[in-house]
Amino acid sequence: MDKLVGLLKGIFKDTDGESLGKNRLRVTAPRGSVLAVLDYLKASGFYQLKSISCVDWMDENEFELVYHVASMESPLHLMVKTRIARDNATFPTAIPIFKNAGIFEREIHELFGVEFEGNPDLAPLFLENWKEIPPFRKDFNMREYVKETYDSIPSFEEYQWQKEN
Amino acid sequence: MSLEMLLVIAFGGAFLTYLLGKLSPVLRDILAVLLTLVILAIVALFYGRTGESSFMNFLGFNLSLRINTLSWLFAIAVATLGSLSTIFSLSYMKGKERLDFYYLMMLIVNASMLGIVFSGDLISFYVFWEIMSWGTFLLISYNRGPALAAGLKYIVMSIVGSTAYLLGMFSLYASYSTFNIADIASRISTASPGYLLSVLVLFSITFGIKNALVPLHTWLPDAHSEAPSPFSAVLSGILIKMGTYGFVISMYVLVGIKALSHLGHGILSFHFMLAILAAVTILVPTFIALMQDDAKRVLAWSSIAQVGYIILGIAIGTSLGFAGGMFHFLNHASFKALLFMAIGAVEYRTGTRDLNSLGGIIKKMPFTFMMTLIGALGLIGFPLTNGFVSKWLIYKTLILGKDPFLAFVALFGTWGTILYAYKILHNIFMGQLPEEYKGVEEAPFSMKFPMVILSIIIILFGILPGIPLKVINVIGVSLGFKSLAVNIWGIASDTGALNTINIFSAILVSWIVVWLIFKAAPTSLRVEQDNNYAAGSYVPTGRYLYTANFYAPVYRIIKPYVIDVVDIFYMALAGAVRTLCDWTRRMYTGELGSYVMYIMLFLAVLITMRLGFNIW
Amino acid sequence: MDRNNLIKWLKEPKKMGNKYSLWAVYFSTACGVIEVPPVLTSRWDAERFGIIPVATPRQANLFLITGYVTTKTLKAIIRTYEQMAEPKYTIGFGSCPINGGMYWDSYNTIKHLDKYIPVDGWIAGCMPRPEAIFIGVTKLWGMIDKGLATGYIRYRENYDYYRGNQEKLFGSMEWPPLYTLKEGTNDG
Amino acid sequence: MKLAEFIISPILAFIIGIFLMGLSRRIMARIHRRYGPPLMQPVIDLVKLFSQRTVSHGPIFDIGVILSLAGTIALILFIPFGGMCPLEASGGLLVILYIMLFAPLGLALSGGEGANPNISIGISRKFILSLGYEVPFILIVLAVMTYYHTISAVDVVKAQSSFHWALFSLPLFLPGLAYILIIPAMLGIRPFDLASAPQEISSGPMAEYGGKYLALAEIEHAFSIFITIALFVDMFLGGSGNVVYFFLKVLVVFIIGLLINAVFPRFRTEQAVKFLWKWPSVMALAGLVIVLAI
Repeated sequence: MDKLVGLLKGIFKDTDGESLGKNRLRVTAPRGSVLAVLDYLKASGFYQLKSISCVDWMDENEFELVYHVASMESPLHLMVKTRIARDNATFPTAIPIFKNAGIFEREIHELFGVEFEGNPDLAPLFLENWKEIPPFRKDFNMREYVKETYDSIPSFEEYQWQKEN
Repeated sequence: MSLEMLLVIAFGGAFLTYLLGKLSPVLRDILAVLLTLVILAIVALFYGRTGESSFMNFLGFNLSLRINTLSWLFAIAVATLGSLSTIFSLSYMKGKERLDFYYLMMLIVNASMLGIVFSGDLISFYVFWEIMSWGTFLLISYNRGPALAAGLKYIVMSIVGSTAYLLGMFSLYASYSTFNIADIASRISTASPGYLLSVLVLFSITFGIKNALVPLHTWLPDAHSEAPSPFSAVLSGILIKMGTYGFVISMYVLVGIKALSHLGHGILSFHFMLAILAAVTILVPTFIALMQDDAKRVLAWSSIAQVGYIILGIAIGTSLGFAGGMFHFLNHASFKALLFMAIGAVEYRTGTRDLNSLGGIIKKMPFTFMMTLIGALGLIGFPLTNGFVSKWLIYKTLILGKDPFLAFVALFGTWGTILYAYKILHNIFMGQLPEEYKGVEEAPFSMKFPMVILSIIIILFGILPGIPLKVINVIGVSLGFKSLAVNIWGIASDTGALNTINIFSAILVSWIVVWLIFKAAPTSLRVEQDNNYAAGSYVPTGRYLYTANFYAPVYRIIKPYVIDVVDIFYMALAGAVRTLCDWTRRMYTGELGSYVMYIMLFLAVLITMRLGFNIW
Repeated sequence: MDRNNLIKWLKEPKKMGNKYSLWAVYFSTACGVIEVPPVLTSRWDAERFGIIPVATPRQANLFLITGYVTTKTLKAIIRTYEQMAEPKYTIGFGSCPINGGMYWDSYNTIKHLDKYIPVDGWIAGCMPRPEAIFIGVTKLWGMIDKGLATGYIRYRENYDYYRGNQEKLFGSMEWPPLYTLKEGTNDG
Repeated sequence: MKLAEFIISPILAFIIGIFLMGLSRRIMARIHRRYGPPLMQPVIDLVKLFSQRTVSHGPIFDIGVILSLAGTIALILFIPFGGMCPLEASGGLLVILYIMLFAPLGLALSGGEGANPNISIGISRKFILSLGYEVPFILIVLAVMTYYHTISAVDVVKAQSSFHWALFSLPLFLPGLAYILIIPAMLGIRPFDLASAPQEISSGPMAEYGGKYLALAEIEHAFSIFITIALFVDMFLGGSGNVVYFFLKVLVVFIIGLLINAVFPRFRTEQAVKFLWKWPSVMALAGLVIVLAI
């Protein structure tokens, strides 16, 4: 584990690794070298991209993208983390390295609004007729939205009452 | 009106049409239709006439024309289909090139078919036969491109057949020193069975090729699918039946039923072998047809299979079987022509006949659908269509003749027929209408009219089969078969009678009962095709279609077994011949020196042989 | 149960037929679907009351919505409901379709199913036990008997209300209206 | 008297078919250790279905389903049934073979207009399955017709009078067994319910049916249960001159078929066809060969 961290540190500048207990490893990389790190990890046996997740650090005005990488052969679970700017968030796509990255990126695009450059299909996945800011951003006011969208629709009784008057 | 006049009108009119076409296309169309209608009327008036007249003395041979009920039956089919397909051509061929030539060839082929059925001797039969073959060749290759290859395949096989015919004809002449069919027939009963067999085999090759009997069928699928649709209707409907006519002439008129029954016995007899060939012709092409994706190719293979039924009925040689075979020839002429025309109409409107890309056309062409449905039902042999009666006759004679295996093949072939007939119906007309066919219109009147006539024939003969069966019974009796107890509604007999009126009324009454129940229930709401169950999701119109590979599981099962081995063999043979010829051609180098060398070598060989082996 | 009451059969065959032959299409939206198979199979055997699961909404007359409904599934639910043959009955199953349940403030879960399609009966609980389904069905029988299970008529007569609510949520709908809309539709 | 047969025999057939449908659900439930629906349940379902207001996809959608049921009702008139055979002299078993086509073809046409891929797949499977079971079925019918040297069903029944049942004669024993094997395939029930598999293709040809369409299809199914088994009884168990006696024979055969039906899972299409072309066909073929040899 430490050897891998050392290797990564040696190859990529500003990359940091930290063990999070047994078999879990966190690699922090700057924006520019994430894809290179993923590429390197894939070449060294971590060929499975399990998921991509995103964290909204609103106070620091940053998104954190987390790539979960694993291998069938080793028990190691890697998280490659990077921070990107929150305003007009863009990030290059990981499809050239991991083909299955597309669907994760699509989801993050829908829920956080991160634009993945080079992903051919960023159409909405879960949401219907969405007009607000992406719902997983911390500045999205859920209660307000629910009140506006769902609670504003009159119930049948209200409708009948309105019709009668 | 004499027969000579009829043929003069038919041939002369054809050339007149060609010449008129140079003046005005409209007049040409009118004349072509009128001509075929006049011929139809004349032939219809010939009903019941018998007679023979010589019309020409050619190199000392007396050429004659002859009419009896048998030739009348074929002639009326030729004339009907000829006029209907000419009418169908009017809009189908509109705007295509070389139309004068097309009409000329159509009319010539029709005229020559009339000539074949009316000819009273083998020479005029041969002449008309060749006119027909070459006319057909020109028409098949009308579209050029792959059609030319198909036509070439056809004409090569035809020439093989003609050669066999010539051999048979001259051998008959050598024995009886006459070409007249009736004269030969009266004298042939004394001939030895071996001689008869050889003549019959030679004729069977000729007529088998024209009739597309396995293993002589390989020209047909290409030719039928490449020819223009109206001509496909003629080709499949009546032209290949000239082979059937030939079989009847050679088996029952020339040789005669008595002599035929002495040709071998049991399984090794001539007609049993022919029946087995016919059974193979039913079985294999049916399943090849199932696997085709081109509508006309399906129909082409289906033609081969249906011809199998006709030959099976005729070959088995009982009066029931003969009636069934002859009736099936009439029926096949009607429903296959109808199907080819309907497919032609669809192709005319949509521009394609690929079963995998069409769908839902019923919403735009309901009339054509009804016609295709009737044609397909006839093809299946659905009760109340004419195909049912003829197939019933054939099955019955096979079962009662203790040939259950042939009956099994015939019945099983019918089930294969259901599958591909439904495939045509479903993949063209049913399912969702794709976006690109939204603007398709119904077929024009000149296409509808012939289809209506043919569908009326199918239904009429299905409900009242006695009409044609009576004529066929007369033919059968004149050829020496036992007379059948024909009624207007079918056949009466002690081992299971047929009564189409009963079937018709039973189905009609139960239809009315069910329809009343249906009407009594709440009226249903008519919905558009996109209002369809799709597990809750909405699928845009035309995007929810399943036609490709329609019978995929059965394809997977039968694919390894159903291969057109014969065609592969012929193509390999043709390839081998071509290689051989190519190789031979290398000798012709074009240099004087090598030719001189060949001469010297040849001389050297001669001298060596003379000296070394002392041969001469 | 008055299933063997011959006089009633002769009097009101339609009502009795609809009562004792509820063919269910159950919409497996969430956890509630776990409760349905035991009801339909050997343990609770709903077939003895004439309830069988069917494959398509065309054949069904009972619509079980088992669990929370997101906007995306709502579209499918409306589609399925509109494709069912009339008369048709809807049962909302579990607390989520009633008022959102534990998803009361979710951004993507609709809170009140009956604003979009008419619901004839509710089975409350998170999750209700299979027995509760039978109680619900018995209640539905009572409603059919008294002529109160008229959700489909409500849907037809107030189609502009329901369609308006649906369009408020989805923007424009892909498929045309099932019934003709009356004038003054509140199209969102 | 003859006229009465035309009315009585379809009605009796309907009652027996509906009863057998209810019975099959009941017996199936008992095998599953369930209580099961009442025997009247199919009737209740029919009452409900006829009262429903459903959708239509076009004229052929209606005509097809009517044609399917009308053909089946007409078929009843050709089958000797408890001393009745209203249309005995109208083509015999060959006509029966052909009129059996009405039902699948009508359903297929109707479903085709329904324009649903599930329907198309279902129809395709149904036709493939019919291609599968027709091989043994034709062989069986041919064996019977060849053995009794007639194509009339009434004559076949007559030839078996006074307990000369074909099933227990040497040549027709194997074809009889083969017929029992193909009964589920002819009825489209398990293990051959691949055409209307509700879990895979949303009940196949019936996917767009609701209300009266489904009701007609159910009635058709009830009739075809009766017809399939009545044919067996006529061809192999000597038919009967008595309706009650005939019904008892039908019941016995039906319950045997049902026990097969209740415990088997579903075949895949190719497996079904291969099975049908293997065991029942070989048995029927052997029977036919024996018949020819005798």
